[in-house]
Amino acid sequence: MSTFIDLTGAAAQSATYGADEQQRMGFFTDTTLCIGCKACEVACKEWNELPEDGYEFTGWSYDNTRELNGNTWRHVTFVEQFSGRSAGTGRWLMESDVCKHCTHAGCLDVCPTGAIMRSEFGTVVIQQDVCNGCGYCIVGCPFGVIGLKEAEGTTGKCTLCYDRLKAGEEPACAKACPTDSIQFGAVDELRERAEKRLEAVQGRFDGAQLYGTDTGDGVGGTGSMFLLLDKPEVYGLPPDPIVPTKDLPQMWRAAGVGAALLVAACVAAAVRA
Amino acid sequence: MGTSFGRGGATTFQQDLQNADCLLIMGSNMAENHPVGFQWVMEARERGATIIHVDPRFTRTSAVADIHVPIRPGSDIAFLGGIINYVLQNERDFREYVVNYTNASVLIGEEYEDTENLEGLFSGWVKDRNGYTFNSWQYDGTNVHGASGQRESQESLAKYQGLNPQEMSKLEAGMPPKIDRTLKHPRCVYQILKRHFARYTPDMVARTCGISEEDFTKVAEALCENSGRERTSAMCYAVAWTHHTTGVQIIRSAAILQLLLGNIGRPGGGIQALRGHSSIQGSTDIPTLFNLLPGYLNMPQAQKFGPLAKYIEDEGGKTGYWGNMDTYITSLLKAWYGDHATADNDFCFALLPRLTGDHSAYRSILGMQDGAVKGYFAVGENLAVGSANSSLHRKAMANLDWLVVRDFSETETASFWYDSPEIESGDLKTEAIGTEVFFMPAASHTEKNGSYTNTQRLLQWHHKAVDPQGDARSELWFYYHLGKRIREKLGDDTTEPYADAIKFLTWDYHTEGPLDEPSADDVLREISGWDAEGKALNGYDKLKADGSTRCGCWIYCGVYKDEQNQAANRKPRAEQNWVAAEWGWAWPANRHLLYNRASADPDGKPWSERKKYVWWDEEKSQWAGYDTPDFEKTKRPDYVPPDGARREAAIAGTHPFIMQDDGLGWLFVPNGIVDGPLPTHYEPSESPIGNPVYPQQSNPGAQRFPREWNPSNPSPSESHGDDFPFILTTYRLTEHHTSGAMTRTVPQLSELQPEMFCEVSPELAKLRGLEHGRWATIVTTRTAIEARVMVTGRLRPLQLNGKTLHTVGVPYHWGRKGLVTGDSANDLLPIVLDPNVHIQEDKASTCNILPGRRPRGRAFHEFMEKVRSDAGAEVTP
Amino acid sequence: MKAKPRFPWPALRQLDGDPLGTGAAVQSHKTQAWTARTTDAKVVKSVCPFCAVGCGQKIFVKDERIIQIEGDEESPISRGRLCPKGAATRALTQSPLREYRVKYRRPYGTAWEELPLDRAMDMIADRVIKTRRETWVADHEGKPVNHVAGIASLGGATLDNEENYLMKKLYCALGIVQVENQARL
Amino acid sequence: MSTSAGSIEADRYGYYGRSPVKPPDWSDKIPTYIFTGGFAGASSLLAFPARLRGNDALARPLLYGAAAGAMVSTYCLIMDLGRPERFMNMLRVFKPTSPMNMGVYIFSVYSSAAMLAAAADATGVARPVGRACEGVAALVGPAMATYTGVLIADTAVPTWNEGRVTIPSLFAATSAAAAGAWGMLFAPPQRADAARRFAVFGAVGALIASKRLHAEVGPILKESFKAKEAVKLGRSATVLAFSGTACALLAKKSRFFGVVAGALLFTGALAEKFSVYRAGYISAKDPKYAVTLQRQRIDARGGEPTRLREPSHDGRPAGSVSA
Repeated sequence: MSTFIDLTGAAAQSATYGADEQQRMGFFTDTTLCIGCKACEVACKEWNELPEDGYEFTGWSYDNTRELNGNTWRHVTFVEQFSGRSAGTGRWLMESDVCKHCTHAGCLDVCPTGAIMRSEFGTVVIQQDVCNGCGYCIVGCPFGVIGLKEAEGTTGKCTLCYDRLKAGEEPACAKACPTDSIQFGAVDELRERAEKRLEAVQGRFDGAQLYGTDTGDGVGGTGSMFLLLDKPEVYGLPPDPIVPTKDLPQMWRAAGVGAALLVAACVAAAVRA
Repeated sequence: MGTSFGRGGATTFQQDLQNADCLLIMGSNMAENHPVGFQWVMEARERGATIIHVDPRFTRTSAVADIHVPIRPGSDIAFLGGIINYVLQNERDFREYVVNYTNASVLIGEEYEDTENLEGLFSGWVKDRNGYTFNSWQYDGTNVHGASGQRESQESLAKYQGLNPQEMSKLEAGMPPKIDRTLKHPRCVYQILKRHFARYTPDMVARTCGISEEDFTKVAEALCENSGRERTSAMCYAVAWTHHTTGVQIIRSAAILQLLLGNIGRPGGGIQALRGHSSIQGSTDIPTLFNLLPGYLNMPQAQKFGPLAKYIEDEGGKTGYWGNMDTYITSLLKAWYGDHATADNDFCFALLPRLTGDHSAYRSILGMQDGAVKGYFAVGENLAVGSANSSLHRKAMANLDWLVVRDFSETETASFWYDSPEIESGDLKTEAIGTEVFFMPAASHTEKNGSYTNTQRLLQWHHKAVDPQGDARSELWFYYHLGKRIREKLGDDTTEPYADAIKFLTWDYHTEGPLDEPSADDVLREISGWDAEGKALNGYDKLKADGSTRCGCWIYCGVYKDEQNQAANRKPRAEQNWVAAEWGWAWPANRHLLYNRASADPDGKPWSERKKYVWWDEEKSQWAGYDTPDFEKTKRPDYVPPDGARREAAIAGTHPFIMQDDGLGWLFVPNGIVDGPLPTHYEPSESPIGNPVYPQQSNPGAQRFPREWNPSNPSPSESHGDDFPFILTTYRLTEHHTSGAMTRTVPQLSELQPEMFCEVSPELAKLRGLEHGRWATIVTTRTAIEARVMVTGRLRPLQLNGKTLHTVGVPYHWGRKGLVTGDSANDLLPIVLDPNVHIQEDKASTCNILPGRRPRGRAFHEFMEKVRSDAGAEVTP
Repeated sequence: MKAKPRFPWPALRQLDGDPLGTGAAVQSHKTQAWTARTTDAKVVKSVCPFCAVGCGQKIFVKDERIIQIEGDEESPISRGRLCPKGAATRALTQSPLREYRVKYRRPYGTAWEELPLDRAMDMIADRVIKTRRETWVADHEGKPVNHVAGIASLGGATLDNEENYLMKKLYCALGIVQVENQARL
Repeated sequence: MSTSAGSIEADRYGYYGRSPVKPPDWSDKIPTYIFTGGFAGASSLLAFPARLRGNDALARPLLYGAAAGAMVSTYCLIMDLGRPERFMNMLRVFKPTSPMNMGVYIFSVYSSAAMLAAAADATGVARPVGRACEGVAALVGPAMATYTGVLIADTAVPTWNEGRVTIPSLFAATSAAAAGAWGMLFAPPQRADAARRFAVFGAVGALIASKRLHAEVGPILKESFKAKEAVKLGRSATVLAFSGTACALLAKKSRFFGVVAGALLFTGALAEKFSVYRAGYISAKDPKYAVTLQRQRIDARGGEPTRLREPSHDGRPAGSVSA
């Protein structure tokens, strides 16, 4: 089983590029620096030429985008924590969410067409010219990141600006971020930076914790890491994500059992007659 | 700021905020409205600075600040006055700085009487003229000229009211005659300040601002601890200080505090005015403002009609850089009238139109209402949404003969005649509106060359990327060709009044491209100026009063230095220090941190290694440092002006504020501010409470226009005073820009904030039965608007003297055009203005709020009639 | 991109070291050739048109059309960063609601009409001359004034310095004194 | 506080009632496919011994049923795509990690075989090929009936993922029930014994599997079957299975009961599959499932996340999975 897992990891997948393989790149989104301006959302839409997602007032604090989906690849969450707190202790948390570019990416594993690929940068990219919109990746993602692009009939999510990376540019969101809450870089280096940052802000911010930096977690760590100020679920993030294919062998075995039972039932039904 | 320091611009630059040890952001929601500038605040925070946000609402700025203090809208002076008092009572001022660089030691004349003695008024109040005379506020033994720096903010009203017709005589040799450097004399500014602010105790502040004493003390302590020789604190403000009837005085309070703490002219210090439009600083430097000529020269007044020499004498100083007024105005007139302007004809000075009073924007609109204004240009401005009491604006526009609207898309201003709340309610009828409307599509900044002056006085050139499409044209094109056409049409017709003013005008910029676009580069070169040989001038010290130099705006002189467009300088940041002198060009003379002589001690040495910036280099016998010194380069620190010294020669080597007559930072402003030499807390024009500090309720000098369509909400003392029990405050959101004309037309921004909403506390929601996500109607005597309800703990009810006060917050970005639409918050506001700068009070007025949507059509008209008659607010014409 | 020959069927390419079909093998030709659209575009240096922070912008132009606007990393003020409005600058200049033709509403009219630009300029010049003449104030309380009482203008804070300069200069020459902008709103 | 209570503050299950995982963006064509595909596969399987025994009266309806199921499946599978014209991209790669990719290969082989078999039988053309196809279809049929269980289990949808052991068997059982029911509907009762037994095995198996599934997913996710949108389907499935089984026991002689039983069991199987589908949808839509499940999981491990590989004893640190 471990061999199987190893083959589906980012390192093995990027290694398929041979000499073209690049350092694995990712994001570190430090919410202690986020001012909720949504520049990332707009810069992303501008670069990736994504349409608006509807003009609807949600009342979810200042979040009118609701979620990451096919046409929104950066999404700023707003969490107000005032009720039941004394004056001066209320908090307004903001976090720019994005595709996690998992080490073990559920969407990539389950994509039936090869539209989703691991790039030479270790990122996970949906090829729009290949995707047939089967929608399997939407449920294959343990973070609920992917959505359908209605107009195109394909699915969409952050590509970590694959085209920009190829041209030596940083992703549009990280470039635009006014306060450097979104940091772009090599994943290993970002992970280190995140650990250091957590150390530095302990005591300064209540509830500071890292998310996605643990390479042993259910997705093998993520390419997009976060410094959060509360439990992940508060920001709409899964507290314990697991790549669904973790248990794929078990599932196929179960299917084998089911098929065997079916054959047995058939034989029993036929033989007794 | 002009009155305190000498120039009407931010004293520092955004990148330098990173060097601050403490940052007070007040009157600004910087993270939301200047997010990219805010990176320097975050830099400072990460370097250990304390970030304080004082704001009625908990905003995205508060979310990342170390301390948030939710004061009551309109209580800013009480808060800052409290800190001033804290500094003075505890002697926490930077004494060496205060004694040497400010007018703390100057004695004021014996006639001066403070608000302490006159129940909230100063001496010199003339009741029947609603204004002050300045005589009693003067330095003992002389008068100082008030014409310092940002002249837009000065004198105007007092002048128009005829209260101070005679200019004060000028300070001799730059030195106030009577000073007490021990600061003990009861009539010295320091002691006057101490007495004036003694009333602003922590307890008084707490009761006036609705905050706790602890919060107040925390802020005061943080500022004091982080100021002095080794440390500096900076302040950032924006329109939430200016949008008050006491706007100028709020900024004055900040200036006083920063001078006392020794934070002006030093790295990591200063006051950063955060301006809201790409070139709002530029549009006051080269003013599209009624009372100014380029470079803060006053427009000539009819009352003071006379030859150029008289203008120069009236408007210029004898000492300081305003002493060179003759060179500034002469060069301007030469730039405008060219060879027609000669010494013999007073350089065509007589061709300039004269002012007869206040011709500010709201006056023009009232003039429109009265039928006096017949033609109107709205250029990149959407007054039908963006101006206070925009309903009055729309109704007034229906009285025009013609209206020209220049914008990217059809704004609410362009469409007022067929789509407006007034059309909907039947108050206006399309067929009955006689206004002829020209909508002229405008070119965007990507479609033209030109420069913007940003919030730190930095001119940056933007290059044209593509040609405008269709009929879209730049303003440069429009005004150039309009001028040409008018000239052609007039021909040699001499019956036209003042035809020479048009005919003599230098109006011959070369044009380029298929559209005949005038060269912006040409225009910039004229702004910067050239000498008798036609060579570009390198700085305003080269200007001459004999007519040999031409310069369209003296403070911009040198922006075309060495025949190069300096605004287009773009040396990458990595190749220079944080001041970045070779990126764009900062006025004046490419100085980035103003008054930076003050970053060194009186002897010219840095106050400390940590706060080193500009210092005296004895070896080279000149000032050196990281920035261009804001001082004569070779003037020694021990320079003492000789008797009879004039112009800059009259400024001592220890006086950093070179635009002032005396070279000092003014804690006390003896001349130039119409509503008092010191800031005083007055309640907003509409307030649900009585003034807790003085018997005088609101700013006595505020400009009020009680008339039809501009009624006031009754105040608590009047009958129906409880009809409007809540405080109304308006603001912007990151996702939109002002009236929304540039953002509600953009899908990617419209989706981020798609609907007009109002913010209320859970307590107010409960009190009024408002449900989160549903609708509410906000009512004033002007009108009522509807908005989605956002119930949020970010707003808190205030406790004042046992009374609970609620605030209703409304962003003002919506209107009836665009991809997303909604009611306009500005419809709710009255026109009531600061007397110095004629800016309206947007940030604190009163309102009522009801659950549900507003009535429609005729029912709405009747609803409002009832509101007004109930409130007794029917103002007959 | 390297010109290594590839099997046309990705499943066959999988045999070349990508057994699970999650990496190089599944790349389409389009993806292989995919790179930033700005790489061969002309770059024009600019400044953000929204607030007064003065962020540096780079405008990318291809075939006389703006294809992207983003921050200029060389700017000492903005360091390449932009806020949401600044990031939407291209969308602003290419807004679906942008107008490219003059629109004219005659007095008491109920609808917009078309009007050629040249004709509009001519009409506006006529209106200015007429109103100037009609509302000319020669003196006030015995002092010469020489200004126009009946024309006012609002605008400038979003314009270039050069434009403000021409506006102020022309208005002064015409005697129009009621000139204001957003700086005081 | 929840948003509905009139406050802005996010509720205790995460973010304004939004789940951290997304429910499928599929139309009902997909659960229909799961049903028709399984039905077809099991039919092909059942047809095979019938054919061997010369029971053409049972084999032929099953053969045609399977072909019809394959056709409906083809339609559902392709037309639910965002870009149906790109269906063939499913075959551009061979991805063992993608049950859908594997499934499409399975389905392609199966549906071709099933349709060819029926065509050959109906037209009499290339009969030996047809017979071979019948064999292939019977061989692949069980995979058709069960791989869809893997397909939905291999997702982040909590109820499906947690029910991964049982769902394939449940799908096998409901497929058997449907195939058997089909035989009862269209074969004469005296020739439909095998079908009847197959249907009863299936229905009873489904009842058992369903019970097991509820236990497997645990107490929280069990609630997803009781949510409004799923509960009626689940109850109907149970009632239909019971009554269908009862009828089937009476159907040995009675054509009437055979038809009734067939109809009940066929519908029951359909309802059972839709109930699993709906429960999964709900478990992904409502944040309480994913959040509570994961929070309990993580809390039970003392704050540690679930590991792809538990720390080994040879000293290799956890998470040394090639990251």
